[in-house]
Amino acid sequence: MTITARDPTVDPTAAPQTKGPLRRALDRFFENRAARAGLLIVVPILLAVSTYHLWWPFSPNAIDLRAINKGPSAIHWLGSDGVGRDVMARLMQGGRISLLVAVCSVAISIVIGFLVGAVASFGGRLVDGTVMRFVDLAMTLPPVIFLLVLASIAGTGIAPTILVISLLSWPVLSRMVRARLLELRERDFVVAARGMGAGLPHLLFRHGLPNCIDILVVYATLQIANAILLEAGLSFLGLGIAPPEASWGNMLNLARSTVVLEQYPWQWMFPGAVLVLTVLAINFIGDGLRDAFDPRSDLN
Amino acid sequence: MRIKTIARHLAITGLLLGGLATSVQAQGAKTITGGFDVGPGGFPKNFNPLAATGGFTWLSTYFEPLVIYNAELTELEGDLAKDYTVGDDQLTYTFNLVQETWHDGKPFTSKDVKFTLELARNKASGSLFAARLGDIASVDAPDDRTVVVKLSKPNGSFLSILSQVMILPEHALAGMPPETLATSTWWSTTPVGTGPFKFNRYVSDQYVELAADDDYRSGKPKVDVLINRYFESPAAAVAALRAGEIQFTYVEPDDAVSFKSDSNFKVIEGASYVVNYIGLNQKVELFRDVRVRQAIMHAIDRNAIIESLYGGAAKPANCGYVAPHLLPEGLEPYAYDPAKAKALLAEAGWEKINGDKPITLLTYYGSPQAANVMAAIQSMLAEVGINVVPRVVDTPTYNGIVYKEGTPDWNAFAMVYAGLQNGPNPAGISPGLNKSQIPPAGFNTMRIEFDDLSAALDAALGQTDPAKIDKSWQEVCKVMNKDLPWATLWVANRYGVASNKLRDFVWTPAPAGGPYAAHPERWDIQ
Amino acid sequence: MDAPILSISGLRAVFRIAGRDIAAVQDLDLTIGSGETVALVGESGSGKSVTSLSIIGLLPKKIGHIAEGSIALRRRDGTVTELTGLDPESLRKVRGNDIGMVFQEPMTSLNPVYTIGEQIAEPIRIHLGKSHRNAAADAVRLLAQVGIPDPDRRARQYPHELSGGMRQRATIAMALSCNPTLLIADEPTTALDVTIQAQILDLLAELQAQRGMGILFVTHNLGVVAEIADRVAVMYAGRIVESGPVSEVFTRPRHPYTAGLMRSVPRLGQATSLKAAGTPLPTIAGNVPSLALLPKGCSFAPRCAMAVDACRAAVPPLFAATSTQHSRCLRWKDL
Amino acid sequence: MNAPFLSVRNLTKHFAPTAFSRGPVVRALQDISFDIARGQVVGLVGESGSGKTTIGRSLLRLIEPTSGEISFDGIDITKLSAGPLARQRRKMQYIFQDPFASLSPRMTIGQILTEGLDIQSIGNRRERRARAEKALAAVELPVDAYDRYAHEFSGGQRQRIGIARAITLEPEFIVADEPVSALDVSIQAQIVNLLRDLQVRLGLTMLFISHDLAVVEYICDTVIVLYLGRIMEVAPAAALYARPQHPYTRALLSAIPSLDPLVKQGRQVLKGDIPSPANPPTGCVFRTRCPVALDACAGIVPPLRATSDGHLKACIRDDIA
Amino acid sequence: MLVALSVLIFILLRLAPGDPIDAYINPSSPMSASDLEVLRDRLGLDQPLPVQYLAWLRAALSGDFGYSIQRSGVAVLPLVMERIGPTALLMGTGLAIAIVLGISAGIFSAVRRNALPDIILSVVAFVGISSPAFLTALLGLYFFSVLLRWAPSGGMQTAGAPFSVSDVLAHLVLPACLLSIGHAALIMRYMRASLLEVLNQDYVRTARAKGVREFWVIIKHATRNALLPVITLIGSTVGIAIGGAIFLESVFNWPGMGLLLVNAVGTRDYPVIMGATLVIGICVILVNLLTDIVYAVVDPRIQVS
Repeated sequence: MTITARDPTVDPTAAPQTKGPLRRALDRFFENRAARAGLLIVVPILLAVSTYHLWWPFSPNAIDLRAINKGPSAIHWLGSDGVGRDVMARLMQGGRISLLVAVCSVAISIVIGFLVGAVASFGGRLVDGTVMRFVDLAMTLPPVIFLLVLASIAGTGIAPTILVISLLSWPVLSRMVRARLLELRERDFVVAARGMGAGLPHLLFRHGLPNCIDILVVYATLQIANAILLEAGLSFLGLGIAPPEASWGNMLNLARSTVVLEQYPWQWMFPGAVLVLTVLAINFIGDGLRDAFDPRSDLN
Repeated sequence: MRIKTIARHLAITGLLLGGLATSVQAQGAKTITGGFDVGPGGFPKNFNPLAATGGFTWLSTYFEPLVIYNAELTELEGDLAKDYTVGDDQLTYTFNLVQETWHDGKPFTSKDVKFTLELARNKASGSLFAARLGDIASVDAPDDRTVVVKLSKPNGSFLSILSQVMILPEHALAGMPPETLATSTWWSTTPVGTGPFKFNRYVSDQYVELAADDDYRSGKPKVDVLINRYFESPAAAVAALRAGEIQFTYVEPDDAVSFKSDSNFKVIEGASYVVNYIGLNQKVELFRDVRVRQAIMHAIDRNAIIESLYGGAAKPANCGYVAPHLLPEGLEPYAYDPAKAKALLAEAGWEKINGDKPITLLTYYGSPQAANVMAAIQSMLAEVGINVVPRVVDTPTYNGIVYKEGTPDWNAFAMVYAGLQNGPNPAGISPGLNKSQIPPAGFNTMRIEFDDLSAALDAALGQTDPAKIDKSWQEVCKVMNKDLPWATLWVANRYGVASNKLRDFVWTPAPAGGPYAAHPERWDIQ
Repeated sequence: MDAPILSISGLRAVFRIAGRDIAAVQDLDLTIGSGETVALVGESGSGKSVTSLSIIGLLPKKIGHIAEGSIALRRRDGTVTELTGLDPESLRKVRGNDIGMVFQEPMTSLNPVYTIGEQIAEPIRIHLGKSHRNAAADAVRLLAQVGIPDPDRRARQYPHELSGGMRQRATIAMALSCNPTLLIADEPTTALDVTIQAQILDLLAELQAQRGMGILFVTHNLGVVAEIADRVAVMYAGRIVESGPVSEVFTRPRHPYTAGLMRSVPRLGQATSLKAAGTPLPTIAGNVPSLALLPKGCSFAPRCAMAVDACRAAVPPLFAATSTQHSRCLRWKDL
Repeated sequence: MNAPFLSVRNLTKHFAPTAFSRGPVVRALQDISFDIARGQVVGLVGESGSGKTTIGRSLLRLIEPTSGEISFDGIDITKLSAGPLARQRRKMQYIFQDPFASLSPRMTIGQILTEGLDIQSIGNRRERRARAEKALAAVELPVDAYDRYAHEFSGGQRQRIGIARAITLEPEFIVADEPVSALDVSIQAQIVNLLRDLQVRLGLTMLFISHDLAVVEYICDTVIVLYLGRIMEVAPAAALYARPQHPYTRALLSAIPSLDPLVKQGRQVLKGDIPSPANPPTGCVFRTRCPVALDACAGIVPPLRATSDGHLKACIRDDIA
Repeated sequence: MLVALSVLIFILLRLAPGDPIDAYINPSSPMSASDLEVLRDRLGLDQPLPVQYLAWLRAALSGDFGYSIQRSGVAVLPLVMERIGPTALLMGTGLAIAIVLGISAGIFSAVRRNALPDIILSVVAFVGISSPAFLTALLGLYFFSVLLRWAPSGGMQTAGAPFSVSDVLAHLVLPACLLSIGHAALIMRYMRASLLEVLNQDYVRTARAKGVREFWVIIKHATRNALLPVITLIGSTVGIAIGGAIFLESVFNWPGMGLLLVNAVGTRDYPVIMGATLVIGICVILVNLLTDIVYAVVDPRIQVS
């Protein structure tokens, strides 16, 4: 094939627009139907979750012992739970917590993952070997076991959950970053920068970071989806967000009880549906971003 | 290569068919399968009665103690002891033993009892009874059917403790050094008891299977096989029960509700003998003022919680007891009155003491119901201006926090939502309230140092006159009601669900699983 | 005289990119007789590879197709088959059978997970219906024919165990395994070192002498064309701008592009005198145009020193400069 | 004559397997010595695996040599520590082969061109821009390229940007590593002309690396022929093309296809493959493919020695000159 | 590596609040401190940490992993060994189903790229990836066991019945299928992406140029190469699979490593946790080794020694 975008024999003076690689990736992203659908799902959920206190009359922790386990109605749109709390309000608050946990943990694991990967790839063979052994160790530890032990130390609650999830997820990223940077280190334009006397910070932040941005963005979205699932799993095992604080995970935990599963399905079905939908949408977005950042997608 | 794969497929198919064939053959044996170690009374995967802190419902199907509570948990009756007498000095206990043989055919004699009691008192064996049986001065076996136990000082709980000591066969265990008993495989492979069923096998982490002991003294058991299945959670057991795989299990109150309307099942309900309370750490400045404690009592609408979250199946507690014979006249009922609670708090200067800073409400109760209860309490306390934040931890974490030696971080457990056994022996609550029981000595983990309460408890514990004993405990109740060492909440009911196929099935939600006279030999299945 | 091995007329191959149809090749006529080597020469984007993929029907399915034209192939049994519009199954039976194909990158065009022998034997089994064992024996024989020493051992090796030159010999063996009438060699020596390139060129010439097949040799290297080809077609922006016997075209180019190209190629020994004289190397000004933004008229006009207004008005037709040499230049006579 | 501007002595580079992997030692360079005088252009020619790029990168210490000395204007750069090395690097620049890989896709041309000035903290923002624009003009690109991204340019234009980047720092020495081999024929000559023009105008000293002897001819004063990590022959360009002395140089010249279709014969085709640098032949590395090899060639590594008219060759046979 | 793992776990464990003795106390029917002292003494929990660790390490090196604290008379090594089988069975079956389903769906999807079946399969796969394992497990259990009674509600064998293969299989099917969902979806996505990439490779074009049938181009030439990244993925999912198995094992009461560990962590059964983690670590390392071997079998460019 000789007709490819690698062959942009466009006369620059004839082509009026100048788009950076990020802009082009975004353009491609918005052309992706699944990604658009993902955005269409996530944005309203985000909006609702972040503003619900302004327009929804119930508070997530207000109990009403006279109205427990009531099904969806005009007052409680999504019904009420075992102590008469409004499921809608808890769903929104739970979304806040779940998303907060996911976003924070991903942010932390990105910082750790990038720095570890960067140090390993630019730090010389010995550092690389040592760091990667350590990463291997962290990956040998089956995640849920690590998590069980960590969670029982750190306890339950938002901050420990964030800590646990971020500690769990950085090794994968650091491997990806390392692989990318090892490859990047040999790329001509990085060699050129070294040839001009560039030091480690310059290489890392002027070349390393921008060229890892795709990995980071894609990892971030996919990992947010993953972190939501992890939080749910942790809460399910009783190690994540503890009630009465709401999270999608601990709301789903109610389905363990056969009575709730069977007779009060609104208590788990709505959080379940919203969780799956959100994770699905974020996965769509992540996938869309991955395609958008893939230089080969220019071909199609 | 292709022929090899085909051959392999054939082999696998053959294996499957063969497997089917073996499972098709019907089992004529009458079997009851249950989740006997599900719930708070169980202690799954423990086979050593000397190390048991629960699970006696199941252990007593193949082991037996000398004396046992009746199924209503109101009185102790003889089991391996046909009857017993207590000397006037309350120091000498004489047991007359029944005629029984061990499952391996050897006769059961007084030597076994002497052996067991001595083993149970021996720390080296890893026995948890060593300290509790510390008052025993001597054990004598004057003849094969008589055992005489002498105490060094009177102990009103002695028989109650004995009811959990399963008698073990001397002939099987005497040969093993006591130190090795705790790690011996005997318990889970070839234990020998005197109960109506004998140990058949243990399939690791799955179930224990017992077989009828044909020459049991009260008659041959009606079913041939008794199986105890292990479940990770009550919910899993409920699933198995509804799927028809088991005939009995403990269930959470929520689940009990859905079984009540189902004609295939019978719901068994009983008092838990555990009083739930909000423990208020006395090492913390917050709860020194009795008016604060009173305010907490007034702030919580216990009746509403009992009505809605327990479906009415709990009794509000205004002291450590709810049993009528332990309740004195004129107890303050601490009715729900948020206005009064606010007034009391204002009077005590709560704004200054704490204000609306969050206080952790620690608990080891992980059930959905407990979560609801705590949510309700949080909300009700918030109403009067006490900001509590529930924190659920697992049992070891809870104990690790509240028992911690050295200088514990008091703020980590300013408040707890907990429960304590208050029966069938009323002495059960003493270690949680008596100032002599402050850790590391005992488990007065809330560090309650009320002199009048300790005095009342000591008096009741020292009371040897059976006629005055209830009165003494009523006094304890009165002091508790006044001083409010805890904010006492209620004693809830617990539930078991049995299939309607079961006949003459007895189960009681006893603390630690009893033991109680359940008479498994009479259980039957259609 | 027999029909030519390959006869292409009026070929137009179209790619759909960003919603627009772009002709990668148009108005292409080409014939190859038996025992003849025709070189298709041009720079990147000129459409030479698209032409070769069009012949074997391997234009990327989703975006490329042959819009018009005819491609007639004389097969081993002497029958002539029209390849355009042939159903995929019949076309498949032609590929690797009557047409052998050698690609540019011997590393990537061999499957890394199968042995050389297996890959050479595969078309023999498919098209000639030979058994595994016979096909494997044939593969070893073919390896020997393309000058690989110790062919028995090499047949059992994987591509990564061979050097670049050996790999290209192996792909040639693979292309020739069914004794095709036409061999398409798409830049077969571009990825190789010059000393190895010389070996491969010699090998191809030798094999052609033995077997008498037609060769379509696609390349951008004019020196290679001079070495191996009998006739040459020069492509620029999807069209043949000049064609004819190599001896004629190279001694007297009749298109300014060909002439410019010939001048730009460094010739051994000439540069020293240019440098001494302080003269720069001759070049063609400007850049190769994008197929998406072709100028009206002659595509080369913007870079052409000889361009006149008429050049920009319409695409010039092919003029017959001699009985064998054709040029798509209005001013061919002025060259 | 004064001391050479650049002097390479006994340069050796072995790529050893890493601490956490296994594999053979690759002997990329063996005992390489040569000089470049100020203002001179030296061509480095050889086939793949000959070590051309390794030499080019070692000169700028982008690769740490295993042993040997590289003196740059009297300073041995192999012994410089990070700080002085970074300052030294201002004077030496590199031009890469692949115009697509050598420009960061995430930076504008302006960022690419000012990166070196930025690293070396030269000038303020405006001055840097001015220098970058001057460089753009020098490589005959429009000034408005400054805010564009590399992907908008064709291969030839990108190679011009690569050259512009190399000259913004106003270096004294440039390594041009196969700067035209990825380009179309019609563009190659443009770039060679540009490089030659810049070299003359800016008085640059240059090492021009290529696999193609024909491309090297126009721009180089002296040509070094490399084979399997060793120098085969060194000669002034005119002499080398007129009278190649080493059998390998002859074979290389002969293998270049001639444009004249009538001159097909007389070509000398080397037999066999290039041996792996991980396992080079003993003695003369070329002897396995050499048409005139003797038994003695296996015994010793032929020293690089001077013959007539400024020629140096590493071959024991004098009888074939 | 394993020693490092054991040190890490050891330290982590001791950082966690509560020790095995704390796990023994039922807060609602507690024991006296002197009762507990008996147990602490016997377990040597009062010694300094390095001493405890070295004692453990010395014993472990000689093959003695001690006794479970919570289960009287149960040695750790046989206990852990007993659990490997069920976990391997569950995970093996689940992964096998996932691999077969995932790879075939991935191939199908890649070949029919952007056609309706591909879109449907991809959406299904995304839903699979996006569903929490425990939710599918719970719902699966409820529908197939409680409501439909197609499969037993948990455990590995019918209680009291003699061991039979069909019995185990009947218990295995549901959890294995549920386990496979997420993995199948993930493998399918990877396989699809990998195959699409491989289909652009030169050697695929070469195969077509040789006149290989399209079916065999996909199966023989493309799939084997496309499998390479998928093999790596499968290898690295084993750790995750153990994680997923924990949810499934606890929901389905499957007597495997996950269940054992959850219980052991819940009761601070140090010897069991140490033993089980080490065994899992060894398994993960073995699986990685196995992955490398499979990789080398599929890809001749890699040599294993």
